[in-house]
Amino acid sequence: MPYRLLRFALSRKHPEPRMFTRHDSLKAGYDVVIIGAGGHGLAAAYYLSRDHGIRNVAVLEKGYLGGGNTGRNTTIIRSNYLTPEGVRFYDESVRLWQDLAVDFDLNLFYSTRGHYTLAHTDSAMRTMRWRAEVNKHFGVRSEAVDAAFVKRGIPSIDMSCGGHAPILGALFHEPGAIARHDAVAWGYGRGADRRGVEIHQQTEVTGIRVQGGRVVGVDTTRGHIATSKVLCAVAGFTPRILDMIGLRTPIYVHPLQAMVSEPVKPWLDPIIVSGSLHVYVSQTARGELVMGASLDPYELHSTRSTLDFVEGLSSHMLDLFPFLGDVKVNRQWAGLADMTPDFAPIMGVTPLEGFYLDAGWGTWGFKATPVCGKTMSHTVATGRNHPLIEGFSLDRFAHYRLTGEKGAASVGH
Amino acid sequence: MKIMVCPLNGPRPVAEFAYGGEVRRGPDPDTCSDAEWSDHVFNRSGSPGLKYEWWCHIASGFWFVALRDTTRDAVLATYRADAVRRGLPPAAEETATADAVRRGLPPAGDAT
Amino acid sequence: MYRLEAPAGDWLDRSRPLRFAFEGREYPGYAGDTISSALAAAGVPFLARSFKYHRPRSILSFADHDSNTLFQVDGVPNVRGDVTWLREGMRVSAINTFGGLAGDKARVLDRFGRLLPVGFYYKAFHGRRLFPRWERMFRALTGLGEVSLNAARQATPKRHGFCDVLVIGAGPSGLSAAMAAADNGASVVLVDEALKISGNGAPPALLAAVRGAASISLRPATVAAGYYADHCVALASLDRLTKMRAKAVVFAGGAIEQPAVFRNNDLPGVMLASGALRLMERHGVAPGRRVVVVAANLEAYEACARLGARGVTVSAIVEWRAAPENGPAAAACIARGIPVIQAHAPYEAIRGPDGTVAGLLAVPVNAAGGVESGAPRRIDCDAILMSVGWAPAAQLLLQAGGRMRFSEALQQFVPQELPPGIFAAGRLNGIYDLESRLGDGRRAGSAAAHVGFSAASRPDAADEPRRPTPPLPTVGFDEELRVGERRPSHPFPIVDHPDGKNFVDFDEDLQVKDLENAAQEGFDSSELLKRYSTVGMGPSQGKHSNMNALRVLARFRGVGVERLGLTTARPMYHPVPMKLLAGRSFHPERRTPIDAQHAALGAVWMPAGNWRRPEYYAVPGESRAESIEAEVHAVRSGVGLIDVGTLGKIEVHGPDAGELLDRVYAGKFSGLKIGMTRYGLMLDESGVIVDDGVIARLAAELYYFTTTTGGSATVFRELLRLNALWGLNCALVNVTGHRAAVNFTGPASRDVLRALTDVDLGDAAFPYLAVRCGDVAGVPARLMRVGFVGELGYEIHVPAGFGPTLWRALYEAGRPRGLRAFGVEAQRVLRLEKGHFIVGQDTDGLTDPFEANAMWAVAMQKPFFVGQRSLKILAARGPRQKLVGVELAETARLPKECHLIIDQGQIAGRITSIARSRALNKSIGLAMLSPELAQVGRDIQIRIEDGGMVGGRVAAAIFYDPENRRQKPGAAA
Amino acid sequence: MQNRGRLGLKGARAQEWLAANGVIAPAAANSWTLSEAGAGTEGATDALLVARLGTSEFFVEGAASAPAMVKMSRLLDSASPGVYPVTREDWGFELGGEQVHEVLAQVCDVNFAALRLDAHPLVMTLMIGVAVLVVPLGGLQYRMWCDPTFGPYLSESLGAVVIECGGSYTGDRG
Repeated sequence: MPYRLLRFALSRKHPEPRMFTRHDSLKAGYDVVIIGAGGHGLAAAYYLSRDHGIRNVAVLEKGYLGGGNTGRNTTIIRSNYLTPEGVRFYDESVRLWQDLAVDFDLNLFYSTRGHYTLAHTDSAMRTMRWRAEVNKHFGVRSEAVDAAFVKRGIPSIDMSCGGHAPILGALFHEPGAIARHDAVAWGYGRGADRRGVEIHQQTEVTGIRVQGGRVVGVDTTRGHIATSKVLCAVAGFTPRILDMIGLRTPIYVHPLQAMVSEPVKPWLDPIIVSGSLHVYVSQTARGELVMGASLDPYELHSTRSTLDFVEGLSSHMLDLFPFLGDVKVNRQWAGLADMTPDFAPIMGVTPLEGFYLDAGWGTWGFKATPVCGKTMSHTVATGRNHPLIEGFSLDRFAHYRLTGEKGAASVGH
Repeated sequence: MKIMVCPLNGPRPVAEFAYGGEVRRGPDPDTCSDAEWSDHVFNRSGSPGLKYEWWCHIASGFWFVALRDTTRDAVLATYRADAVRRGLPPAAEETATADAVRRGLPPAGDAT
Repeated sequence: MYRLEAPAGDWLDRSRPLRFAFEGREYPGYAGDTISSALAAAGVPFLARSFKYHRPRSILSFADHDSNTLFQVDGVPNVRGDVTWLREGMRVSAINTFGGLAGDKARVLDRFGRLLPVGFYYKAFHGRRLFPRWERMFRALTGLGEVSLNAARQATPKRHGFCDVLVIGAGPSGLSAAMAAADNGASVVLVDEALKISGNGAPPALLAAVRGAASISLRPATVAAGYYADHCVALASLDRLTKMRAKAVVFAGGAIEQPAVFRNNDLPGVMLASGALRLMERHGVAPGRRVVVVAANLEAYEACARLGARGVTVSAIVEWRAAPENGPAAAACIARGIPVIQAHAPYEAIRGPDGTVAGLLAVPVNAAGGVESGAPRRIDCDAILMSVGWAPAAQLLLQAGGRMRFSEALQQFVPQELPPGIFAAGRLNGIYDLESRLGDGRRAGSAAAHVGFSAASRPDAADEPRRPTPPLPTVGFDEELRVGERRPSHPFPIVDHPDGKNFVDFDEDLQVKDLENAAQEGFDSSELLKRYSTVGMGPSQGKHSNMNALRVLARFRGVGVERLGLTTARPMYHPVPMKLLAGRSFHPERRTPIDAQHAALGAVWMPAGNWRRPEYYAVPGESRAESIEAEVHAVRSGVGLIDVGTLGKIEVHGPDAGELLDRVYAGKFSGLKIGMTRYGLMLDESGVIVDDGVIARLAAELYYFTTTTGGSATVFRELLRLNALWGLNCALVNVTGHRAAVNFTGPASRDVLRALTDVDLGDAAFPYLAVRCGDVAGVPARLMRVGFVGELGYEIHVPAGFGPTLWRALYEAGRPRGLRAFGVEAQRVLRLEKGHFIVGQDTDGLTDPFEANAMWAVAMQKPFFVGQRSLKILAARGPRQKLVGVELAETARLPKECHLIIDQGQIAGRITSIARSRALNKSIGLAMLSPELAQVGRDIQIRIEDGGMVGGRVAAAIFYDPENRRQKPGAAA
Repeated sequence: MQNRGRLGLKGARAQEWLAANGVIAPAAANSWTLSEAGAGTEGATDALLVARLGTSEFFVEGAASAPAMVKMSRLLDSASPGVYPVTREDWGFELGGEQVHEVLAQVCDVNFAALRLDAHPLVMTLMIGVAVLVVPLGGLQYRMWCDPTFGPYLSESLGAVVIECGGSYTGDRG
């Protein structure tokens, strides 16, 4: 047992201070207002206050801290993307992830488990090779591996998938990891809070005031705030905010569902993804299997659960792991995903001066949390896009310069 | 599972249907600017609300239009496809309802 | 705990003794026992270790509502012992122990409790180097049961079900609701999670009537696991899942008894009174010989009466309240001489030498319910039954969109607003006395019977636009009527203790101070508290912990419970095995009409969507590469035959057929001569290539065309949509599955074919790219003279039923000329030699016709086609990549598809197709290359797996027969 | 159902064309009739089953030898404007008996038991992932068709369910 735990034993009173100060009222103005107290918004606040000395910041959250997609995703972290801009960006994120717990002095259970993206067809195998080659070019540890390698790595898997979709090989991504998602928001929140950032929960933005083509303020359910810089980090709800300033984007919203099993003794070490079977699964430190599939098939702005989701996902899980029939599904849930036409985010400056966007996160926003905080805080502080996010700017669509991640489209969350 | 009512086949689970996205009218390609066109091609009205959408009953290949509240996942009305050409009423519940009641639905015309 | 003499135990069949093993030791039981009841009867002191501290645990709810009684049974993890029938020879063991239940090494953790407060694991172990080591330890400690990795796949008969009214819960209100619904002409399904329906105190006559009613299907051992849209409820029984679609649903799931929170309230022997009664009355197991009842409601006294009736003595009642109801039940207890210690709260359960409860310390409480500083009284006992309050089983109601509010009078959440077709009855509604529950059930049942599906789902109503029916008024019972004299739930059944171990959540080992500490750290909303402390996240999903946790949080915040609200309720109500959810798991597979012939020829299959196609045909004595090469050679030198039946095949009829094709394909087809074919390229609105195929004009108003295998369904569906949108005068028919198709190709193909058809195959009569109709081998066929593989050849399409006949005839006729059936691999090589790209392999999700050098297939001058406007923009933007041919000098190391082309250390492109060409005696490929490098003759470097570089040269994309001589008149072997 | 001939047609004037060939098509969309037009030497078994798919498409099945079938198949290829032939090589099944609704409940989410048979409904739906055409003949008897390339999968899968429900499966009957 580490000594630091002794303090709990030695003090009758719980020795931990509040992680987040409660603020009874909003100030009249802030240098920066961040909409959304999820991982991304809080990370931006954290780096703004830590690296850019901007501490007069308000983070506004209509629900509770980390209650959106940060608390609803399946916590997979990887950088095995297809395009140079994607690989560089996510690789930086993975690098940041690895020191985060120490930065925060908070255990995020960041656990490097290795990540297999299974290929069941030769065309999928081709895509895996493509991703592996691009990854290696940028120094990211990924390999296109054959069936024998997969079997060695996951001995319990049914290589024939019930005879329906034999596994030909995979993209093996060694740095693939999982983390305790809620703790990420708490860590960034606490860090920002300690540096003077105000986090206001139960505070919904109702309007954004614009004068002479630039942002001048934000209206909320708790009153008006003057500010010249607004960062919108509300994946799943982005269009609702953009409607307030009449900014059009390609973002559309579909639900993404997931489910979790009862805890069982750990038997699955790596993270498994199958594009053809629409499955991704990992086993948490609590022993639960966290499972996800592909997006819901149509637009919806509600986090209701569906039965056909758990039916289909269970069926495909048993194709991969036939012995799980008696393992029980404990809970299912859903989040709302900002989707874009090229499966890449939309980040940075916008036509409206002082309004910055961190959106279009599809189903892969969690893994980008640290690098988004880094790059968006830089962008907000300087008013110019951080080099790492150049490829993700909103104007790429008007210029028909979409990113190539579309090629890697599968459920590789 | 969610029930979708097909004007041809009646009520069926939504899994029997393919979603075709929002009914959108683009600018005139011959006269519009590049900017207007790329806006049409890529941008979407992503906010929740009442939307006219294309839906296809897979087994019969029958396309129709549904007016759906994308917040509650509630289908308020369905129309045969040629209603799109005849001009759909503004996607507000009241007008849609009133209008469709007045017109009744377009006569049967097998979209397939 | 011990077994009562016969006849006690309504469910037991004492004539059928069973034996089973627990933790390696044999025990007796009876048919009609559950695992838990048999263990309890056998006097096994404790059954499990807790999740975090590994404290000994035993039965709490005896209702599958807590995780104290999860077992490993015959290799199956996390089996719910309370509700699993005992079977002869069952091998049962405790879960999550280290060295067995008794000697569990991890029990030491209980002593370190103070070191391990809420969220302790966030506070340490995260040194970058240290974490992996700690993690290994954590992963060893976590989890419950063990999965047996060799268990076989089990398919279950999942089904759909339909009824007018679904009633969930077969207690008094549920039974009367079902009866009332049936009396009103509804077909009713009544489910209850209990293994047997015993009525839970309902009049026997009612139960009998329900059993006798023809229109009521009564289903015990069936869990309503989740509510889904439009009244679809997942019903999980032992062997199957039923997806029940009801027109109305009555929730009568009752209330879940809540524990009192005091030090050591988790000791074996401390139980919920309702659980003890179930155990006693159903299985003849007495909770103890000296029972103390902790009381805060009338049910406590009713429980004493029922215990007495079975000869179990209650040695004392510790009554929390100063002024309890004076009902007949209370009077009866006093009459029987049971001492009632009023205004006392349980302070601590005393642990006996065997680890089970040996006594209770009770402390006086003041009127406000606060603990007085008086000396605690010790009462010796071997069982403590808690009867202090209830929480509604409202999870499904909430999933259905019902809204609850907290009733101060009841100290319970009650329905406030219910969606259409949703009803609540009985204790879930806050109604506790029997007569009112029966009445409430009747009310809900008859109301439910009168709900049809809303107009929304009547087919004949499809044409009327529909409005959502407004929510029904809230439940028709006013507060006082609901409650009457009763106060079923204590407002704060929680007693602090300096040494803690007063558990709020038994699944997660959470004590009062854990929740207070979490709140103090800032997690002071119900959702944040749940996420930080994990309260309610265990296998029982907070059924016993959420309510008390809310009370603790409310006290901490100094607000009322109503201010906090419930956390979101999600399926499953009880966890459901994946085998039930998966059911039979069907996987649709398609077979071309000629599938059997391929199998007979030794086809090695590869998946293509849900089709299977021959990758190549294995010939004894040949390697894969040799077979493929031989197949290629046959086509180049003689004749080959391939099944192309997986291609999409579509007909478009009518005056506007050509117009439709002009709009959906980039080329021009309205002007296509009858009897001719033309390659067609399909773009999306953004100008990206999405599909291609060959369009044949069979008559003035009839076109027949193919799509890619993968695109057939989506392309056809999109054409239907566009046709519906544009309202052109033409009709589309998808004949993909109704027609067989083969490509019969090679220099000898024409000679061979002549013998089989009366169609004039002469160049004049049947030129390249022409289409003809006629009989082939006596089969009505469409013949298209195409050149995909670069040889003289005919694509022959016939009605599916004739596929095998056609194949056999062509195969036999071709043999003398060296015919081989060829597969997908050979075809890839052949078309690559010809420089034909494959959509989706040589192009990606962003490739436009400029980049693919396919502008020859685009008729920009047409008034309109899908993607045209974007092409104008793309022309100005210029290509971002170019599809080029590549030749490799070296033959030793052949790069693979998707290996990268590197220029000055940067990624400059990738190989999209590659093969060794015997015909050309070199390695050739296609590549997507950055435009500045895309000049014929330019040297390029390709990086292969091992990082080594292979040199290549950009070449014209057509490698084989660039002048297309093979298709010119006179060309033939 | 080897001995059965099938043909399909669609288009604005398809119904007229059928009438001109002595076949009375059902009036309502998604319904079916038995037309005596086919009645020949073998009597009523020769009756043509005429199904109306949607509004303007028709599917006809009858004994391959039925004069009307022979005649129509010949004429259809050279059909008049507004009448478009549809190749029908469907895989056909018959499903019937006490347990038929149990079997259907396991493979399809349409509540067949609740259909109003007097209206002669025709159901186009998905059955274990495959588009099917279902005609309830009444008396717990169903006839259905699917794309022939899905035939082997559908008949084998249904066969397995039928057998588990205590029925018998007579193999492929495309």
